[in-house]
Amino acid sequence: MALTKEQIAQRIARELKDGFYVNLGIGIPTLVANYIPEGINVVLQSENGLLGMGPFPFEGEEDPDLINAGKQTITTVPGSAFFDSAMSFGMIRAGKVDLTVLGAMEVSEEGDIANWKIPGKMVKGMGGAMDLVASAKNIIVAMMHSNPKGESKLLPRCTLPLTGVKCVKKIITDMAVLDVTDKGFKLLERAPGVSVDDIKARTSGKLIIEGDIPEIQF
Amino acid sequence: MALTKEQIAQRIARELKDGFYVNLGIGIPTLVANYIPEGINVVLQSENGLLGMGPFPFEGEEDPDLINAGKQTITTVPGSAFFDSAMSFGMIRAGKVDLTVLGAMEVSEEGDIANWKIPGKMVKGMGGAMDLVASAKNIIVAMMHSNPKGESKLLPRCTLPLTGVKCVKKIITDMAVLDVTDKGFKLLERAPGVSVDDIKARTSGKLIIEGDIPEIQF
Amino acid sequence: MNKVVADANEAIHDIQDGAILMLGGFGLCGIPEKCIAALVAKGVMQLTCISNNAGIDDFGVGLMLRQKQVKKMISSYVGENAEFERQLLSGELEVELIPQGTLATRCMAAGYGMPAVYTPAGVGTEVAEGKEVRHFNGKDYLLEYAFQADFAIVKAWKGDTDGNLIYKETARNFNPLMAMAGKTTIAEVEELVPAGKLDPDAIHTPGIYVHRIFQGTGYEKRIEQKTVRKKHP
Amino acid sequence: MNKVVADANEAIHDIQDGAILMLGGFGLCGIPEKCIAALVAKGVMQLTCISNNAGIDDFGVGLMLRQKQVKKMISSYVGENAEFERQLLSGELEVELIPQGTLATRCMAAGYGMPAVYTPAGVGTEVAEGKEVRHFNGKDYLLEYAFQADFAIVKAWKGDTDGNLIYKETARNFNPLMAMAGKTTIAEVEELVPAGKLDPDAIHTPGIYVHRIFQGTGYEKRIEQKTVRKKHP
Repeated sequence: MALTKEQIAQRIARELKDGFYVNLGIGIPTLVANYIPEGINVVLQSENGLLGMGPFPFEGEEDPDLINAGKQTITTVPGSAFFDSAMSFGMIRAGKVDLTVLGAMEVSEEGDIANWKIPGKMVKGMGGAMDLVASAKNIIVAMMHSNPKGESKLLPRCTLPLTGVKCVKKIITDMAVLDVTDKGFKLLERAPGVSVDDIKARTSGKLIIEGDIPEIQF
Repeated sequence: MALTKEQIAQRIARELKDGFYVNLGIGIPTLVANYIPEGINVVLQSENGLLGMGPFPFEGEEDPDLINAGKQTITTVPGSAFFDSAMSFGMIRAGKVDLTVLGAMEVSEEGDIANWKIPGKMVKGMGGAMDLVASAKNIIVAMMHSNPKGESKLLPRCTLPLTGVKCVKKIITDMAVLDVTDKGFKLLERAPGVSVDDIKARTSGKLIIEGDIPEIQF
Repeated sequence: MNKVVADANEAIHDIQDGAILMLGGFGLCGIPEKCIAALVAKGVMQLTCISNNAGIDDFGVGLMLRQKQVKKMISSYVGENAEFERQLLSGELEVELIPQGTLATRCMAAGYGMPAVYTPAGVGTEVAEGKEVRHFNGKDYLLEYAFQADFAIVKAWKGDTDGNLIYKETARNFNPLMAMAGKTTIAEVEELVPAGKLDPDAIHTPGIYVHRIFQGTGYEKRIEQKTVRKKHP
Repeated sequence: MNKVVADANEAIHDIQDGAILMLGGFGLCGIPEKCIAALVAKGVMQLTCISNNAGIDDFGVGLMLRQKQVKKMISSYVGENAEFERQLLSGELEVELIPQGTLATRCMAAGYGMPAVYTPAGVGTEVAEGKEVRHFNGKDYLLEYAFQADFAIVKAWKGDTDGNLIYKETARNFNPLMAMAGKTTIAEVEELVPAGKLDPDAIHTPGIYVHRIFQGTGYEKRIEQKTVRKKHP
């Protein structure tokens, strides 16, 4: 059975290491914060100018001056720091953020990503996505394996306007965990009950399958 | 009679306008702070990271964390702000400092300045001088008209290694006040009792004399 | 030297049709509410607005859009605004979308007297079209120019009569960067105090960058997306 | 994630001969006294030191110079140091003098992930020799590269266990810039507090930039030029 969004987030959370500074994008990536493993301390960066993002505030305790990059009201944790947007993207560009998790419309087998624009539709803008993907040293994409029409989002080449080139390192979808390698998408794990053939059928970019592919354990 | 260093500083102080942000170099320029005219408010910038520099502290009240660019213990005035060296030179480069006063070994008739290096002697470094002269929109040089050997410091071309090119706007020496113009040093005022001929004799760069040259009044 | 003005109307009195403005804020957080209201009241037209977002239909920069005061928006993200979308699709409004970090850095560059900066954001995408690409240490970068703005309009938490500013939490965002970048910088603050009352070590924007300052009253500070969690009983 | 180390010796334990170091401070103000003492005790040699100044004969970076630990100084001003002068004239020591603003900006560039920056400082002088000159808006600028340093060693006033730093007065100077620029950044502080005790709005260096931190004791904070005025009776 394909993973739920929560399960995708839960699986991504296993990629976190103690002491990581992490930037989580809007959508599934945001959920990762709910599954940080015991004993692992990570600091969440929000590119609008915060290190040490905490959970949503309690009802009635929202602070209009305290939001995340998705414009949601949030809180801080002890040890947090505020800074301006130039320093925020400065630390991203300088590789100080250890892991960036974001969503995508398409990823190519070379690690290109498209997630900001659909020709013919109203374009809202790239926000900080282009800065993040151009700079982050470790990018995990969290997304559904197929789009709502059932077409693969893992492609030989992206068909949509790019957000960044050769930057995605790992993809975690509802069907599988894959590394982006020089030779294509390397299948690492599969969702419980999802077969390698299912994944093959839904992956239009080059898929590398070596040996036995274990199921993701929950 | 030639001006004293204090009188040079006093004359320079008349160039200050209300609301000016001013950077004063080491030596005579520092003395300018003692002669700020009544009713004129200026804010002193120290390039090591301070706006709102005040006078020296009272004996026993020195603070090792509070120095000026000459490494002297100082104080602050109300409304002061501290910042790092990048922002300090950032505001200088961006033209936010209204006036820079500094000393020089030589100034050319085109406004080039040399004040950091004498070949054959130990070179201590340019400090912030190159940044200041390359960026400031309004630079006044405070210096003696001649060097200790009696040679003019106002030259057709500088003989010493340059600090900056075509940047000096005005020169106030012990003998005269001069503007640096497209056509050379334009004599504006002379020290009390110093004749135009005296100044001519001590100025090796092109000197422009138009009409009557008034004495500096004290 | 008197930087203090009575109110937003006085602060923006010389902003004319066709001006290039920078407006601080991220979403509706840390936006100069009072100056936006004054610009709407004044009805100044044909503005170019450099602002990370375009507000919503009935708040923020959206209020100026509704009156068609804006000729061009330079932003990183302009969603959440139906009137904006209508004007854009009808060709009434011009939009330049640029990466958020590039936007921030181009403001900072202006304030720091750097004519241009290099950033990798947008390399290999349509953002790079027509831009100079340069290779440093194994990576490509785009040359991006410092912004030139007639007025920067920012919102701070506290300010003093010398123009020193302190921002609160994530309401800082673009405000200190734009404050450095305006030919004329206008700051509206929630609390204006006499010079000397703010801790000089805690100031985010030194007064040298600020030309006019006033204390706004009755800040709405609207929340764009209220998200909360339940208190455990 | 534990950034707290016991003392300067532990903080610098893996600095090896030939390392490139950045050392914060302006003159003797805001220098990492404790780490300098530990580097002297460790006797690590052949260092490249990026530091605005070179200390005096018996304090600051001068202590390392006295032991001939420094191969190369990269500074803007190196006066007030007789041993420095002797080593320089005898050819034992290499010195690269660069404008102070360029030094600061090249540190910031590293911390902000900008490979190079443009500055007008030094155009038309010997500093420009061999450098790329570029014309922007009627003015010439030099292309200057971001520094690469193995270790940045900084001194702050207060710090917390997450590495957040606050500097005092003009002891800030180069410290926050270098803190951003080191591959490994070591911070020594006068007061170390638990995470959460510092005001998040008042932090100058966010902890993400700091890898090791410790509280120094018995700071000397020597004054280089004591200048005072008389109290009016």
